[in-house]
Amino acid sequence: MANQKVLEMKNITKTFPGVKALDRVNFSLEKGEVHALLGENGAGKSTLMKVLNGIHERDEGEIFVKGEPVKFQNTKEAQNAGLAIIHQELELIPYLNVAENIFLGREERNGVFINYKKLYQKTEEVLDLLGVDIDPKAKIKDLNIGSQQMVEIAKAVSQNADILVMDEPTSSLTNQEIEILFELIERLKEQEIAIVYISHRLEEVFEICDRVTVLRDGQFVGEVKTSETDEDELIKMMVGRTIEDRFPKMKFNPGEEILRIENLSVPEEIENASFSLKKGEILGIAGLMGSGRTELAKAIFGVFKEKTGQIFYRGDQLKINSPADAIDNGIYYLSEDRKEEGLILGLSVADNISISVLKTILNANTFIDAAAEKDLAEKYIKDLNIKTPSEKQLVKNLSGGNQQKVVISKLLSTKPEVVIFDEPTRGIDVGAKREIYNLMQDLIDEGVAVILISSELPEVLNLSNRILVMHEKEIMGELDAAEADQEAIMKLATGRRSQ
Amino acid sequence: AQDVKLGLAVSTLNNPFFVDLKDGAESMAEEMGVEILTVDAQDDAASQLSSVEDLLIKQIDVLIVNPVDGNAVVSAITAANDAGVPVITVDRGAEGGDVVSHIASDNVAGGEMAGDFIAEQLGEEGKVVELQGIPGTSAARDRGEGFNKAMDKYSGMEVIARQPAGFDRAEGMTVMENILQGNPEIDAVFAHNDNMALGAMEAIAAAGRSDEIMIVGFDAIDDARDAVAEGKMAATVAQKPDLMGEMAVETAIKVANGEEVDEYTPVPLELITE
Amino acid sequence: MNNLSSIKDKSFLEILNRFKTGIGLLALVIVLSFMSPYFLTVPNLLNVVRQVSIIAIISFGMTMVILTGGIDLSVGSMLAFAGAISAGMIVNTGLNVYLAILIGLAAGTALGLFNGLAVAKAKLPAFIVTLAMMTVARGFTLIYTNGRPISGFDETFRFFGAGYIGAIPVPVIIMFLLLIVIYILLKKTPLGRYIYAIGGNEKATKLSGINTDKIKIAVYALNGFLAAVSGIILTSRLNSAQPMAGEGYELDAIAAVVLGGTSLSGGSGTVIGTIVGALIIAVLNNGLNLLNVSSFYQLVAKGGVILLAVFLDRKSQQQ
Amino acid sequence: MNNLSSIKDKSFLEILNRFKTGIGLLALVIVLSFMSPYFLTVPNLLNVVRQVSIIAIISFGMTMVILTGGIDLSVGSMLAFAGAISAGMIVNTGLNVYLAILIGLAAGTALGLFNGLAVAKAKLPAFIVTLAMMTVARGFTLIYTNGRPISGFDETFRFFGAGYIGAIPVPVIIMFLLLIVIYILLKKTPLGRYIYAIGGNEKATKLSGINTDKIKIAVYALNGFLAAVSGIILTSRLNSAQPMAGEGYELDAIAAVVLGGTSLSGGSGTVIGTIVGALIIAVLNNGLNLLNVSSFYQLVAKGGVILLAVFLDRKSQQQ
Ligand SMILES: Nc1ncnc2c1ncn2[C@@H]1O[C@H](COP(=O)(O)OP(=O)(O)OP(=O)(O)O)[C@@H](O)[C@H]1O
Ligand SMILES: Nc1ncnc2c1ncn2[C@@H]1O[C@H](COP(=O)(O)OP(=O)(O)OP(=O)(O)O)[C@@H](O)[C@H]1O
Ligand SMILES: [Mg+2]
Ligand SMILES: [Mg+2]
Repeated sequence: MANQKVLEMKNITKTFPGVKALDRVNFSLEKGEVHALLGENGAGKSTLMKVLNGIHERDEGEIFVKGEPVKFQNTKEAQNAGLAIIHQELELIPYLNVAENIFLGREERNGVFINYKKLYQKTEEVLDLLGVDIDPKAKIKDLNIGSQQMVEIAKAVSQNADILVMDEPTSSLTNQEIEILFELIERLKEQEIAIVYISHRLEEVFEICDRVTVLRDGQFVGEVKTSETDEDELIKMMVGRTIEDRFPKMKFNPGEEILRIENLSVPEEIENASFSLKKGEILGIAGLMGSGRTELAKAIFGVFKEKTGQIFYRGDQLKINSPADAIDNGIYYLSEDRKEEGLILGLSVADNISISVLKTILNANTFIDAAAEKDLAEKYIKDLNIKTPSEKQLVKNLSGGNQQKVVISKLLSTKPEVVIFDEPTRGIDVGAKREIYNLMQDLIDEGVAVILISSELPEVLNLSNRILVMHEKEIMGELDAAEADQEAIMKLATGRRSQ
Repeated sequence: AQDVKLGLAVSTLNNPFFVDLKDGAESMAEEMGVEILTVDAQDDAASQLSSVEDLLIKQIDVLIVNPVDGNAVVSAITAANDAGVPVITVDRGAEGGDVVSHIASDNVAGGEMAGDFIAEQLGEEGKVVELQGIPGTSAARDRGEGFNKAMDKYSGMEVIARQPAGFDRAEGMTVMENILQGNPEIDAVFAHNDNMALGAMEAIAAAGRSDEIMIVGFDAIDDARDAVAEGKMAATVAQKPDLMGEMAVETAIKVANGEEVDEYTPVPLELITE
Repeated sequence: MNNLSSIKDKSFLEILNRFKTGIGLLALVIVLSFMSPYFLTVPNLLNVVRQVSIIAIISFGMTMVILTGGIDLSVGSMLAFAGAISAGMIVNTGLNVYLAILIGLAAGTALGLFNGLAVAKAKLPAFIVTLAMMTVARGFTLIYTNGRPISGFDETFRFFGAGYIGAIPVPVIIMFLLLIVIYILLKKTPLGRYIYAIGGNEKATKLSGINTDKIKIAVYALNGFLAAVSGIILTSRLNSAQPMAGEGYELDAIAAVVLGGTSLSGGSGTVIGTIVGALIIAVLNNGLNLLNVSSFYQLVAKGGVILLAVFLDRKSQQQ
Repeated sequence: MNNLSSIKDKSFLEILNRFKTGIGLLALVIVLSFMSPYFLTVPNLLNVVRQVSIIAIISFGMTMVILTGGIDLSVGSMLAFAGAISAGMIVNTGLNVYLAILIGLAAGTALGLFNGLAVAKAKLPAFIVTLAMMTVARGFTLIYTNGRPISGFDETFRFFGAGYIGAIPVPVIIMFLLLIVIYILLKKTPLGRYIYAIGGNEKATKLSGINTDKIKIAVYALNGFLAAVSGIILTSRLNSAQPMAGEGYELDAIAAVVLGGTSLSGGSGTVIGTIVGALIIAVLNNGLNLLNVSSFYQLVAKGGVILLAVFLDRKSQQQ
């Protein structure tokens, strides 16, 4: 089965206004292989795959699918040629249900009608294959982002394509779900399906990929076999330098208590949550998907109207009725869903970064100080290494990872005292992850208190000094990070209470 | 009458009445060999002012205006006065400005004429429905005023429902259908225009109450004349819009040639009953 | 989390919600029943459904257009145009009634098709395209009729607007048939799903390999067709094609759609909601007439009640 | 990738695009200049800008409302209401002119405020809320005026609509001042930025700590205020408060906004675009009158040209 090229892309060039996203890139894919496509945020990975699928038109270059030269004008043509893609930014229809989304455009028919019985049956089959428990009749808008990602995966898998592109499929999944996905990938490989796998999690690459192609700044850097390389080499290819450890050794310096939650409940979301948070510490919150971590954070942030219990802030009871109240008091929440809750996609990078602090950069108390706003944006573009042609670029034109950095910049610009990070490194490259970890260190050094919600257990374990574990809307227990391990967390996360 | 250029500003052409007025004016202009520029305000006073301004830019010799509203038109007339263009008003009068001649029939009198006719036919005793035009328009106001003036004269006459139906045939039908549901006893309907009357006529016919209820309209459009001739409607008040248009153009040409004209030329009203 | 009990709760709530969509209408009906003895009678109720049919048929098409995230301001003008064309064919040209109706329907569909092409292919904003069509089609109608009504039809033609089958007025029957067809179209066919999908996320729909342009074109054309159906019924009912017929109906139709719970940004809503919305407007007009509310106060009452109805509906849906 | 030359290309293109927003207007002006000798004259151009001022002022407010993702159908009625109140205060009550104007402005603002509260706080759809306000405010106006125009003002009041400062009509000056204020508001102040943000993504804006409700309320209230300004100018210009004034202006205003490139779903657009849009409509009306196109054909021409203008604009912007 080796050496049968199902896909070959040669000298692909693609320019967007102000950005050369791809510069003479080569890529090839063999039957039955899983081929990783790596690179920093904005390196051009998604663009290359969009060119392949006929979503973007290439400026130059050639594409051969199974030896035939192709130029797909739209996704339909690509689909017909046996290509399927899992999009990095979820592309689902909010008001249609899971089954309708998965088979959109490929419905089972009964004459002119949709054969719903068969549609649901086939949906069950695909979902079973993925081993997930999602109701085929649930509307997408009612699913959390992890489940939405599974639907997106199911949608691509159900096409029975020969070439399957997975653009960061695991960024919103839990470990458990990732395992299921990997088993599936193994099975697909056996069926001689070729897979392009894009991810920022290098350990995944080593677990399932055969070969790796690395891009940097839109250019082809190299192609290696996974068996003949290691993490350090890949990182070097990606970022052009070596990065020491994945996780920095965090230095905690817990000071006085800044935030205390007592018996916080939100109907149907959170039950009786209590904990306390000190300045200069990082409190990790672990739990399975749907355990209520996001809801707990949002409850503190003033998103829910109905809630009971108390929040004490700097020793006094504080009423937080809206995000504005929270932010005014120095509490900021970074949403896990950057597209829906983080960014204003149609506005520029600068507009997004400054929105929470506009009132502090005024001239004559009335007008936005354009120079100050530009400085602010440029500071974070530099500090966080955001890849954008200028601060005026619209956020919707940035790569996924760089969009995430914009949201983080917005948060930092408010100089908060309590920061709640919800999946902060989702879709972020190794280099940038390290930058964010360093940034957390800087924050706690300045006495900021940090809450870290993450589905990547190593992240929670390595970065926090204390860990709360949630299960079914409740806090099950607290662990000392130094003594905890994945097993201890999983025990609590699956509902076995600590003594 | 060489090289005379007339401007005609009509209130609306969405109503056959004013289409007749325009047609009368235009055919007379053609007959007399003068140029006439017509603009339509679509029943918007501000739009009428703008279009009169546009006409003045084109250096017309006389302005014939059929005001959307008697008060609001004063600005347009003043603008014409300032440009040295004499003004003639048709159908509706103006409350100010220099107007050399006014050609019209009286809407209030027409409403009264219809009311008197109904009272007479019913022996000064009966229950009447009034279908009103678009609230706030001068035609609705004046015709309603005249009609109610007539009703007040007879102690036996009772207006049991007054409802707006937008000068529109479909709405006239709908509103009449609803009124029929709520009023088992109706002797006559007066509508502020024929369109509503004709709509009401269809509703009444569909309800099988044509024999009990007499219908009187206003404007004497072709459909209404036919209905009267067939006995489906009792009467309609004719204002002879085409005649008004013709007379306006005749007068305008006289003005342009420096001849004397009458300050007010009444166009007789006529109640068409068969 | 996705356990069964929560799913059951979910769908129970949904059923409750669906029931609640009509709560504004229900409240209105109850209040009017107390206020006027004539309101809750069979003849009056038949009267109301007959009156609602014209606007309802347009608003079915409008529902689909709005579901795709579009809008159509030209329905009233397309209605008048189709009515005038059919009437002209019968009265002036002496054409066979059924042929004349077909030509009227084709005329409406053609105008709608043009809207669709301009929106989908030329990528112009639907608001502007249909606003332009609103004036253009009105202009065509006025030119064709020379601003005068066309009247005088035989019984064959009058059947569609003024006839009965049993005790039921023909327009009501046509409306119900169309309601069922469009309900099924939206719920059970791929086209229907794509209409929702486009309004929900057009990009994603396109990425799923669906020819979104074709669907949008079909929806606008269908809307033109439905406006034409309405126009022909109205012409038949009035026994006259009015050049200014249907003026302002676009607002009534959009109001019916939005009152019925369809979001103006597209992607969610039902045609059942729309008929409820159309009924609210029709019942309100009927009630105000029955109560003989005077003209100026009628406007205030109408606005106030519509606001109240939508308020009740939305409140009850937030459980 | 981040090289300088590409950035320069970008902003050059942007400038070109900004220039191109007026290409439809430009084309129209050029064509009309050739077709009518009266068109490109100073009196006529002054005439056009004076005519545009009423709609333009409303459409500035409408731009803001639409930028937040809303809509306001009640502008025409609010305009009439404010005009009538001011006129009534002067003529019937004999109040000081400036005080009367203030009361009129307050009345318009209050109606707008109600719209804002219903949209932001009660979370009702803007379309329905403002449709209701459209009929309610019209009803109020008719009740207040008893359906009759209010006339007879002194020179002080007439100055605002019919006066001149130098050679420039006062309404034009007011329009330009408001244009500048709103341009700056949208471009340079936090409120302006929040208006765009809400239209772009309301949820994200709220989570960024912004009180989105307050901003929406402010925008609708401001819109009511601007409608009132327009209403007072119109009343002064016509020397009469018309109870039916401003009917249908909502469509003209929305058309100006959309022609000017603002998206009806909110989040992007400019008030400069809006004035260009309003000018396209005004120039078109003026040109058709100057060319003496007959009334029915005018409708066809108007629709056709608007379609063409927006087509040219969008094409040129797709470079
Ligand atoms: N539609 C667009 N318009 C303008 N620029 C774009 C567009 N799409 C992508 N780009 C730019 O092209 C470059 C490559 O983006 P791409 O999304 O391919 O990155 P990526 O490698 O997938 O990054 P990530 O890991 O963050 O997803 C980036 O600089 C991005 O800003
Ligand atoms: N808009 C919504 N409507 C109905 N249910 C929702 C909605 N959003 C989330 N949920 C449900 O609420 C529950 C908790 O949400 P969520 O998954 O965000 O919690 P979490 O603990 O933060 O998990 P994670 O962050 O790992 O995804 C889930 O069952 C989810 O399906
Ligand atoms: Mg990417
Ligand atoms: Mg979460």
